[in-house]
Amino acid sequence: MAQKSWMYSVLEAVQYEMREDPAMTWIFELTPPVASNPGKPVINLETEFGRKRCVNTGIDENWMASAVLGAGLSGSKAATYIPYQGACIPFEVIQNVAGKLRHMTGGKAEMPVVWVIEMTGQTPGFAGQHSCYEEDSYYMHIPGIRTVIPSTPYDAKGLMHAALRSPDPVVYLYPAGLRTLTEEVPDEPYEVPLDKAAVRTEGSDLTIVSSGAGMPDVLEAAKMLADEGAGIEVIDLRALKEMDTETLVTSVAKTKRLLTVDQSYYTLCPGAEVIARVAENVDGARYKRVAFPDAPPPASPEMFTWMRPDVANVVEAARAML
Amino acid sequence: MAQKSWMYSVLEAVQYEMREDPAMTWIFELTPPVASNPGKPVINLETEFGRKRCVNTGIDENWMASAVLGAGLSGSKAATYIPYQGACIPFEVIQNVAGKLRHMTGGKAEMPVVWVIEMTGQTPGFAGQHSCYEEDSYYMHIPGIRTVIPSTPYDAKGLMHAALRSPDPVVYLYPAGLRTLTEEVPDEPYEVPLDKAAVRTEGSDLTIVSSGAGMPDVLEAAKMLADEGAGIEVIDLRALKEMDTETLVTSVAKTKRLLTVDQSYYTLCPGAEVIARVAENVDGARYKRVAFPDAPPPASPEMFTWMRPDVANVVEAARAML
Amino acid sequence: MKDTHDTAPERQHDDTLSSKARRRFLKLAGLTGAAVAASRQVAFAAQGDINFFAKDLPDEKLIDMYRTILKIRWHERTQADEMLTNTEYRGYNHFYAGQEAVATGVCAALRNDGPFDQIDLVYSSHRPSGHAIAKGVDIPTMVAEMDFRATGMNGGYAAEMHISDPSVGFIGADGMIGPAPVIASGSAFAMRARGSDQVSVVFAGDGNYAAPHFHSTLNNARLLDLPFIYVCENNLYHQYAHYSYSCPHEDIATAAASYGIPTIVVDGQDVVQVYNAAREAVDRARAGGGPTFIEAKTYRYYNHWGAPGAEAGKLGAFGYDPLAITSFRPEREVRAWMQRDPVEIARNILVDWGVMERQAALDMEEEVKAEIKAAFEWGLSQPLCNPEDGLKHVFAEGTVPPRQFG
Amino acid sequence: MKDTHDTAPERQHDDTLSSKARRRFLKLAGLTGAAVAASRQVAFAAQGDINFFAKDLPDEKLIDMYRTILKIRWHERTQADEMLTNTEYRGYNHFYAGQEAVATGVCAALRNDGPFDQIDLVYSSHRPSGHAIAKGVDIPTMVAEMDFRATGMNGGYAAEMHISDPSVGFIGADGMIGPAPVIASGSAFAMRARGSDQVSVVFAGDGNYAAPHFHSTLNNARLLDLPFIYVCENNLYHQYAHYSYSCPHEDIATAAASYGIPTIVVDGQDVVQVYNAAREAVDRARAGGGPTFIEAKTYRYYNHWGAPGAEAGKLGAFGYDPLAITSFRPEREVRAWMQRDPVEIARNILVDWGVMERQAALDMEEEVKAEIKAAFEWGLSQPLCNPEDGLKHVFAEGTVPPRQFG
Ligand SMILES: Cc1ncc(C[n+]2csc(CCOP(=O)(O)OP(=O)(O)O)c2C)c(N)n1
Ligand SMILES: Cc1ncc(C[n+]2csc(CCOP(=O)(O)OP(=O)(O)O)c2C)c(N)n1
Ligand SMILES: [Mg+2]
Ligand SMILES: [Mg+2]
Repeated sequence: MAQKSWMYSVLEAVQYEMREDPAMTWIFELTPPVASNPGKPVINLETEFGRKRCVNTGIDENWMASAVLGAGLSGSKAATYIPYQGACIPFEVIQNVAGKLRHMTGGKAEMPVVWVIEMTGQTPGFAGQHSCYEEDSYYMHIPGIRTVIPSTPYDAKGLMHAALRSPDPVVYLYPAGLRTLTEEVPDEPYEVPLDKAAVRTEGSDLTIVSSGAGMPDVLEAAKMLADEGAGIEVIDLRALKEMDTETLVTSVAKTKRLLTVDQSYYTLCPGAEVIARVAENVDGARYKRVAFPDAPPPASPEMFTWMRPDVANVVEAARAML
Repeated sequence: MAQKSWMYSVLEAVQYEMREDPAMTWIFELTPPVASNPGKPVINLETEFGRKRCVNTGIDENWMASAVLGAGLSGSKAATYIPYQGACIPFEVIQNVAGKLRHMTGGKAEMPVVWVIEMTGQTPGFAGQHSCYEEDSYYMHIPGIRTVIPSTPYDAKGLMHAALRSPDPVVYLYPAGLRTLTEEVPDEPYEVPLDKAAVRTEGSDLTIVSSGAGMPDVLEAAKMLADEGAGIEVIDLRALKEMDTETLVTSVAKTKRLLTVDQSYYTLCPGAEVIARVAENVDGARYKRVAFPDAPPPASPEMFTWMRPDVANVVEAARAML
Repeated sequence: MKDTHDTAPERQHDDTLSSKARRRFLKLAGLTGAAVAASRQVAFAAQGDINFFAKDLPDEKLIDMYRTILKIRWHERTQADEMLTNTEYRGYNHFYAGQEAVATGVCAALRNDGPFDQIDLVYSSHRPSGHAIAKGVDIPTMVAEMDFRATGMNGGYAAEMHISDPSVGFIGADGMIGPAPVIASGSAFAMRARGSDQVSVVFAGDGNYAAPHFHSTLNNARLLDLPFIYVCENNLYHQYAHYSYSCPHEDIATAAASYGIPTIVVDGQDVVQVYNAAREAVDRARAGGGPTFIEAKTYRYYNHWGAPGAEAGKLGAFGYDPLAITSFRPEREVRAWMQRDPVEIARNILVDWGVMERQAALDMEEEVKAEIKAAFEWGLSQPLCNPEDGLKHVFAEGTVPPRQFG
Repeated sequence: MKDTHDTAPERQHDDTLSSKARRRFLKLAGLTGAAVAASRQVAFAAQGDINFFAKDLPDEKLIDMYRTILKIRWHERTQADEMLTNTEYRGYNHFYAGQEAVATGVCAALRNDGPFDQIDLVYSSHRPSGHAIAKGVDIPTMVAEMDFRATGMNGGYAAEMHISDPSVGFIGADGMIGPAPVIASGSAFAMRARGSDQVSVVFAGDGNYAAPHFHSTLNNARLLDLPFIYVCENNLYHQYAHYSYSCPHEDIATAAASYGIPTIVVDGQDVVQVYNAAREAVDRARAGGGPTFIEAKTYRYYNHWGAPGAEAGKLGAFGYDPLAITSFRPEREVRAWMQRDPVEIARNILVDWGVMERQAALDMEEEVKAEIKAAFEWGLSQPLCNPEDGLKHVFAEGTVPPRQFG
């Protein structure tokens, strides 16, 4: 146990699994699988496992994603780290091939693969593909793929272990802005389940649901609201697909108020699914979404930071519901 | 005015716009832009406009979609017909480049382009990419793109005129199974707006919202329910992005019951967005979704037809709400 | 590697057709006496290589290849008969007739049984039945699969375009143009990483050349020296367009050669040429020598695909291409290719080499016919699927909830 | 088309640097006396072509090219100074220093003003400022844009990686590896379809070679004979990897040649060579002769990108690559390339050809510096953006609703 950074926690899991399984491979492009942490040995997958198992390829994210799929189909556990600029370049092969293959073959295709898909969205000043946070919605509509998104170093490690051990193909969304987080993370391997939401705070006045990069602000907002005396139940989705309906419904059945917070664009953001699931199961509740508007992220920090949901937006929306 | 098939109605609009604008181009791959209709001249864009303007390319849907984008950026109106097998191959360029370009350039990029994206979903026996109907969700999360989906030959023609005349890039979803529909369609050009839902039947007991290939069954179900005495308001979304919230909210404010019907996978189907928008604006309503399960379409007709929502499913779900 | 010469091998004439069905099938060929233009319908591997490996093979192995060709041919003939005559039959197919020697020659050079981590893997296209049979799948269960039966090879989930049987290394059909070669190269990547001597093979049509994935596949195969074989079945057309509509090369292999990948252009109608090319490629890959690109010039006899309820010559049936929109297949071209039938070429080689008596070869065709007939009888009597099973196999465990009921 | 010879042109020594800043900038070059290895840092077009078109150009045009090179260089020097010294400055850049002759030589061969339907179009990469200046964008508004100002070229929406000014045919930067060349070929497709004599040009780095889009671009450009020019700026590295990690060819042009596309490999440090190659390509394209692939061997002096708050030599700054992970840039390599500076090469040519006196050329550098300084003064005094404007320009008309408030 030690205070560990996000990236170190993730690579610790990868390193462990690669040591366990000599066939496992890792493909990267820009982000070398290297991490250091005070008081811990440097992790460098490339030097430890060699360039046959840990490959730095050209700028071809579709090849990277397809190659790990092919590796998995041949019986090797495989993972790749897709940088955010290429986050949707492998979309088609994941959606149309990997997601359908087990079912299409009547259960014969085995795909023990993980696509780490970096998301930005925390970066004012970059605009367009260098600043967006929309991949959650695209990837969570795909059946046959487990899509998860951690929001803490602890979960990042535990979900990585679970993803690498899962026989199902996993899209592991990686919100780049959370890389600066550190917390106490065990040295031993452990799993965080791929299909369970986490109740971060309990309360009976209002349920706030978010995930990934939205979580730090939501927790801060919840704290402010709690200080004002409101009972806020904060749920971190973690698993976008399959979504943990039960935890959501149980909470809103109690609070009767649901606020969702997303950095994804409003239309079909994960919160839309959360509200729809709850609305089908709970009568008489009230609903509100806070999300990025249906506009691409502009470069100007003045515009961008105004558009991206923040603590104040969450607090204000919550107050209006209470 | 004459009884016209879906395909003929669409190509009539394309032919008209290509005659009006000698710079306009059309790129296709499998589906030659040819249609005939009893009592009407054969339309063949390739022979009429020549192979410089109407091109049959190799199997490279990303090139097709990117090429019309480039054509648009150079000042030429352009459209392409992407067959259903390749429906998500051009996803990235539409999502990451075209959708963001106008905004990213501060309004300088002009993209008078239309991607006709074929969807299957009506074909038991084919499985996987040859039978799915999920593209609506992926494309409707993209800002900066107008995503529409007609459900009648009349709308198919009018939306095609509107799409080709729009300065905005348009994803024109084309449910292949509706190709067999015919109806009275005017010979003259006319536009169906790119952002208005259509209220197909009025009623005050239940709102049913669907789109595209879901519509024929929904209308049949509504008729059966009306025969049983229920007042059903059927809304055809037509515009997935920007969605016509007002029509939806007005209807459910009246009926207080909302049933959505989709052939897309349940999680984040268009109905999720419909429910979320309404639930944010109407208190005390009840909600239900009918959708394809979160599973790829299997080949077996027994499995597939059971999974795809049909008239009986809609009627049953509606009855349970009334 | 390629060395085209102008003298076509002497054609063997053999009018003793083995059955009425066979005769019906080949009647087009019989209708024309036109000489075969050898130039573009026939391509050869380097002369010195011809027959080299194959000549050293045991008789049993050569006979097996012939039998495989017959199985593919008769699977299709029998299926076509079902389509034309059996109103209950629901299977469809992208027919492989005319191309049998390609799948057969390639798979004969592969390791097809043993534990999964030792056999060679084959990725197929939307035209998979020939590849599947050559790789060794169980024909009766494949027949059942193609008619959507619960006990089919893939439980009725796959139908034709997604059949798969990893137990024989047939990773499967994918129905798409583009992704399969890249994914197959990923298997080769894993094999190299784990120090295995396995080989990963993809079959892809001329249509696949234009897909952007083509570049990724070959570039990475070369950069990483993968044990990977790209078998390009150039049957001259992709759906209704000649390959010159999408490819500036006369030989698609030229494109591969530019990456520095060894290429071989072979006559895809001659199983021995195909085998030799594949053998060279497999030997190279196992020895760590990296990828090979094999272009087999071949031809499909039938239309792009065939479906039940077909009437010969009509859309969705088989025979000439009815949707001859952009560039159609000229009748003379089809007839000329049918003169060089892979079944006959294989049989003649076996007889010439003294591996088999002609009569024994003809008798074997009857045996295979009977075997296939039995496969169809078994397959088409299997139970239909259970609707609720559609909710299975989304993930490795469990089922997903139904959502169509609201 | 390529013809590499071994004798490098005699290096011109000129120690009269025009300013202290310039001297600071080139101090690395001054530190080494090592001879430049001519082989891979210098590449030449066919000898007969050298200087051919350029020698016939009016003096004014040649001087313009030199001035453009200076503008690009001083835009960056000035911006770098802002980053190092101005704590208020927010702009970042993928620096182009070292590569100026490529953008300049290519754009000098294009039609850069006139109505939009007559000018040539340029698609840029994630490293756009040099291309933009060479194509003729207004520098003050570009400076304002890069610092997120409301009156910037793109209203503060674009920043560096998405700048665009269609009025001069600069379609713009796209920040991505892959899509731009394909899209640019689509513009060429439309030009051909409407019978225009315009030309569409894309600048793309060596990193773009590996993208699957590379194949689509060249294949379709060839098949459809598009008026399209692919300018590959091979500066040897993509981010922290040498191009040999992703490309099996020594010249990336070899890959293009295999499609049957005419290719020219030029010394990207010499604006005259680049111009001649571009001129040949433009003439061919306008005459309906189809695409050309130009590979310019070049080098970036700075790190992959630079950002404010930089300290020289630290990550995110400029100088040597600090994140030398997979294959770093050896110090000797950087120094050797700096010996063949595009500014000096251009100046020496002008002096040699009698187009300009050396002193006049040096004076011009001072003028350009002053002009750029004024551009920064104007740009950095512009108003910041209005937050609500983020909801504009999603569609051609109207605004989208805010959604961050619930
Ligand atoms: C991405 C994609 N686009 C379009 C199709 C439709 N399609 C199926 S087969 C085919 C032609 C393939 O031609 P080729 O690769 O030469 O194989 P052949 O049919 O000749 O065996 C096409 C275009 C597809 N399956 N996938
Ligand atoms: C699809 C995609 N993947 C990754 C990146 C991240 N990226 C930005 S620039 C760059 C390197 C580009 O190298 P090259 O094309 O040689 O251009 P140079 O930087 O040398 O000018 C990479 C990998 C990107 N922009 N887009
Ligand atoms: Mg073909
Ligand atoms: Mg580079």
